Amino acid sequence: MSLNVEQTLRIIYKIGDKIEENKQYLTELDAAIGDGDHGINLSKGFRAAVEKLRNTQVKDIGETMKIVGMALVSNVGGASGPLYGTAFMKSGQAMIGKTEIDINDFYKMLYEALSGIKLRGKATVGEKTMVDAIEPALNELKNAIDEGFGAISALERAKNAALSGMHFTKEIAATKGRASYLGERSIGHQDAGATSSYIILDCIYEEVKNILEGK
Amino acid sequence: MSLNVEQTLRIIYKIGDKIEENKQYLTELDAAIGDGDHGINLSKGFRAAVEKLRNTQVKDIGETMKIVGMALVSNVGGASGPLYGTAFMKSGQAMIGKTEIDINDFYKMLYEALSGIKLRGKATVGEKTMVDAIEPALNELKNAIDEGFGAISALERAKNAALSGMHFTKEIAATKGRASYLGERSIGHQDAGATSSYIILDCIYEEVKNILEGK
Amino acid sequence: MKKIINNPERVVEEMMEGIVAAYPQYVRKLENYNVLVRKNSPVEGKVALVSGGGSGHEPSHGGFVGEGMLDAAVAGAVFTSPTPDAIYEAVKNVASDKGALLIIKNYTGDVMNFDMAKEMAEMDGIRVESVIVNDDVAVENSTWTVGRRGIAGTVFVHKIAGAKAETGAELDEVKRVTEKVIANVRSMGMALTPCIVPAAGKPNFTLDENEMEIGMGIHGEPGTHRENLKTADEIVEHLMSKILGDINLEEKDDVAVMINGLGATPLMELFIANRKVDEILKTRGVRVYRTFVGEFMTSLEMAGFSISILKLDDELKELLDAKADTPALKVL
Amino acid sequence: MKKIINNPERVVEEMMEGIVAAYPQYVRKLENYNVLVRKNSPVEGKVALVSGGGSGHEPSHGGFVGEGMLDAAVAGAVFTSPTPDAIYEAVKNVASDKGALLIIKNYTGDVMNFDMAKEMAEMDGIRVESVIVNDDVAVENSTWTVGRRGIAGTVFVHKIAGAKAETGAELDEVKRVTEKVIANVRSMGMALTPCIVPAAGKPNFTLDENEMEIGMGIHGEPGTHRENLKTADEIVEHLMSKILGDINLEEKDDVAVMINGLGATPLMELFIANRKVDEILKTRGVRVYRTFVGEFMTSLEMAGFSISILKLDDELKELLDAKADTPALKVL
Ligand SMILES: Nc1ncnc2c1ncn2[C@@H]1O[C@H](COP(=O)(O)OP(=O)(O)O)[C@@H](O)[C@H]1O
Ligand SMILES: Nc1ncnc2c1ncn2[C@@H]1O[C@H](COP(=O)(O)OP(=O)(O)O)[C@@H](O)[C@H]1O
Ligand SMILES: [Mg+2]
Ligand SMILES: [Mg+2]
Ligand SMILES: [Mg+2]
Ligand SMILES: [Mg+2]
Repeated sequence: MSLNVEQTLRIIYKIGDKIEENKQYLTELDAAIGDGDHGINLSKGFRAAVEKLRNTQVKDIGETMKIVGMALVSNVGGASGPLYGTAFMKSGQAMIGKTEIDINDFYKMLYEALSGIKLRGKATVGEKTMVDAIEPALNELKNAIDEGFGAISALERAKNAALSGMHFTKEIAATKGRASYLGERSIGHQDAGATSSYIILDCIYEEVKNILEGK
Repeated sequence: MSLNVEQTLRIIYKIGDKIEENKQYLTELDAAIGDGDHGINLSKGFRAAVEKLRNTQVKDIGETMKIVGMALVSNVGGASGPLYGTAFMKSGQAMIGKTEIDINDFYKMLYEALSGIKLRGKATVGEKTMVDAIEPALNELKNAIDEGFGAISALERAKNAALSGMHFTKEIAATKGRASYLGERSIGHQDAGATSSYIILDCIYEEVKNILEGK
Repeated sequence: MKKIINNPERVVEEMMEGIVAAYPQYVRKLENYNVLVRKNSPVEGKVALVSGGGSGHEPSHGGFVGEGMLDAAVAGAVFTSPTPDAIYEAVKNVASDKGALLIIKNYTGDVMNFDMAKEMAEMDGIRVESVIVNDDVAVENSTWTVGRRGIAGTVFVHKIAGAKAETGAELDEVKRVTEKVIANVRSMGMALTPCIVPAAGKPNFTLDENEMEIGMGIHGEPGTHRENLKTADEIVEHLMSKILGDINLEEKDDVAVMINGLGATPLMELFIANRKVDEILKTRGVRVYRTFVGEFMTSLEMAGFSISILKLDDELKELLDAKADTPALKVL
Repeated sequence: MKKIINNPERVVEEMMEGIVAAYPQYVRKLENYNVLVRKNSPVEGKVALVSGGGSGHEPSHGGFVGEGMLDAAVAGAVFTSPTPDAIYEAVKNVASDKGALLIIKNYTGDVMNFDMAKEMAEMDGIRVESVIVNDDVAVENSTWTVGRRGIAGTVFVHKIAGAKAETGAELDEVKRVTEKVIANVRSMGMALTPCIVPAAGKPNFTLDENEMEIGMGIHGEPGTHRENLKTADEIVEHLMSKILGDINLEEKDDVAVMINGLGATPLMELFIANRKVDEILKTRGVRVYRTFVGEFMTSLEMAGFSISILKLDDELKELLDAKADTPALKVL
């Protein structure tokens, strides 16, 4: 796999579309055990990110990601703003100067994203947050690469791991974020942030596949 | 007709009962075009008056009426408190020292009551207030006495005139009191104060009749 | 009826106890009467200001007892005028050698009860004058009715009359200034929801989910009309057109503005309304000298608000700026 | 949704305009940011206090910008933490040579956004410290969760930190006193009705006609439990038992009390609640030094209230009594 700047942009625009499509759904998930703004806030953030990108002549993939991160930080607010913002900014930092990335670069980016999220939010797996989707995806991506899988299959395994992680958030009680006030009463509800993380990872897989398959 | 202090007290207690019985009804009439407290307020006032009378060794009918008037003034509030309070106080003033009253005395009392109400409230007939019940009653009482009717018949004619006056308030728009804010929209609704005035006059007729008939 | 109360019959008494517990530095309560008076009353050499009315309009009027505003506030039952004996007791307790001024809102009940109290106090040799506030432009054709109602503009009357009295002015001087405020203030309100008088236990009127009542009175008296909910800007435009249609405001005139919440309307919405009020005034070249946004004269938990505009001259400006220290209104 | 607004997406911006129109003598707004700062900021020689959070809690926090309280208040979208760039901008604008103290309510979003802003300001060489307010005793077992929420007790934090900063104290001194207030304040609330976030257009939860939620958070976060509506005295007894179970109060201790309305609850009910709070404290021999009754940290038009109790020592008493002159809280 090799993605250039333009292809990276295409993926980000697509993520923006997906978030828009799922705005209501994410908001409803958040309403059940949080404050019902996750979809609204993310959509505001990605709209700002896309607008910014469309009006910027980006040099490299690092800069692209940092622009997205900063747009999210300054437009989302709440908990997910700093978290996703940090994730994109950190993954961008690791790609400064790069105009092409391969699957190993992507692994590095996801690794930096998760580290940023965990540093900022201090959550670990099992606390019913986006970490429950991203960390399994990262691990699975590593396994797949190590096992010699191609980029598309590796991404597919990663996003499937994210999906399982997302489903797993239903089974557990929240100990981080707003849902933690509900304690045991949060069990049975799927975490909104884990869901948006899965949506993003799934979208990346789909778009990379399309791109590599020449669609 | 001749009523002594004890019989006067009996009539007042009976008025208290009647107001209590009609509390809800009066309140509903007031709610439609006023603020829905006429029954509540009057009941509070008459309960206070009756309690005060039960704990006082009254000397004469003037004092009795003044006690009622003062209890109404200090316990009813709103528009009807000063109006009914003044009415009772004024009629009491005219009977100071009297331990027996006849139908001419009663006419004098009602005359003073109405004068007091009109002085205080500055309403005339046709403004959709208690004056619309009391003034016709007073006039009819005078006519009946002049025409030589006995006390019971005279009181009956008076309370029937009050009833017509009360019904008449349905036909007209309020230009005094809280209902006046509704203007034309108050037409079709019966005035609460005219209704309580009729209830009081009707009760007086019934009780005088009972007393004179030895019931 | 969802209310944080104990006994609907005792809400006023219990509220009084809660006010005195909260503000002992400002007020004391007269025994046996629902009357709050200034801690240090009577204030010698100062005309005493006495106001009051039915309860349910808090912070009116008890919240305005204190330095630079009222000397006594008399509280009736919810939405019911207080009785003359309580008003009389208030006057007796706070009147100084300079006498007392009664500030009455124009409702038949209030006017009659205060009038009787005035007569009682005068029989005691106390000098008493009274003024009647009638700022609500929703009620028209005053020659045919009892005239305009007194609503939130009354708070401006308390503020300025209080400041004047604090200067040691004589009763007729205080009355003159107070009447100037009354002549210069206009208000109008609107409601989105009714409220529930505790003793009644049910709403005093109903409005559909998309309906509002324009010109609503503070006891739920009907306004000028009902219509479907509009935007904040449209509502403000209508209320302002009624207010400005009734008071002569020219370019460079100074005004004080009050955006008064009726009980359940968030401050956020009051500020959104104020934004438009300010814009309308500025467009006309009228200068906004001071603005008050908050709850000053409420109707229990009614949703809605009123706008009051007070035209100012130099005398009124100075008095509006004078120090006031009361639980509900402070000017430093 | 019955609201006096124009466009649900623009409520915060329009509110900001309405606030600035109302209080030009107190605040100005930073261009492009929903940030209100003191008219005369930065105040040299004074630690700058910066707070903020989601909108919908008015008068928090913009109403507390002014002498003796905050230097800047950052407003996020309704019930959503503001973003780091806005907070950073606020700090940059108000920080003096003495630095800035961020007063953060303990919500994941607020903490993270303020933290990022702090890092950004520090990169500019600005001295910044932060404190986290967590007064809500409804949330327990803090080791397992994100800890207690910050609610109305935050207003005491603003007041006392502001008074300390006004003395010209150094940043660490101001921080020490602020942390003492946080350690000494406890709150708990309850709700009778939900509220509607304008952008959502529907209530954030539902309660039956006879139901209340005890321990409700100010964004409609669930409390400890739901039950049938009880009397004011019973509700207060429960809230006070939770509060007093968490803070050590002895005879002759002094406290400040805040009875905070959530938006739609009439002052009458708040005073009825205060009556019982006062009685409970006095029965224990605790002295009520000062009481605040009103709306300080609301949840739009939610009905309900919270109680905050702040334990005072001589230092805190003096700072509580110090002059404050802000739109929403004045101490003379
Ligand atoms: N400490 C944390 N670490 C990682 N993710 C978190 C943390 N706290 C919250 N989240 C995620 O953020 C999501 C909520 O985001 P959002 O609704 O935008 O913020 P808020 O709770 O401030 O309204 C949660 O569903 C959860 O996945
Ligand atoms: N000026 C007036 N003169 C005579 N009666 C009046 C006047 N104003 C009001 N009323 C009477 O008072 C009644 C209302 O009494 P009430 O409900 O107790 O007072 P309020 O209107 O203050 O609530 C009206 O129905 C009317 O009959
Ligand atoms: Mg959320
Ligand atoms: Mg009535
Ligand atoms: Mg009444
Ligand atoms: Mg949120």
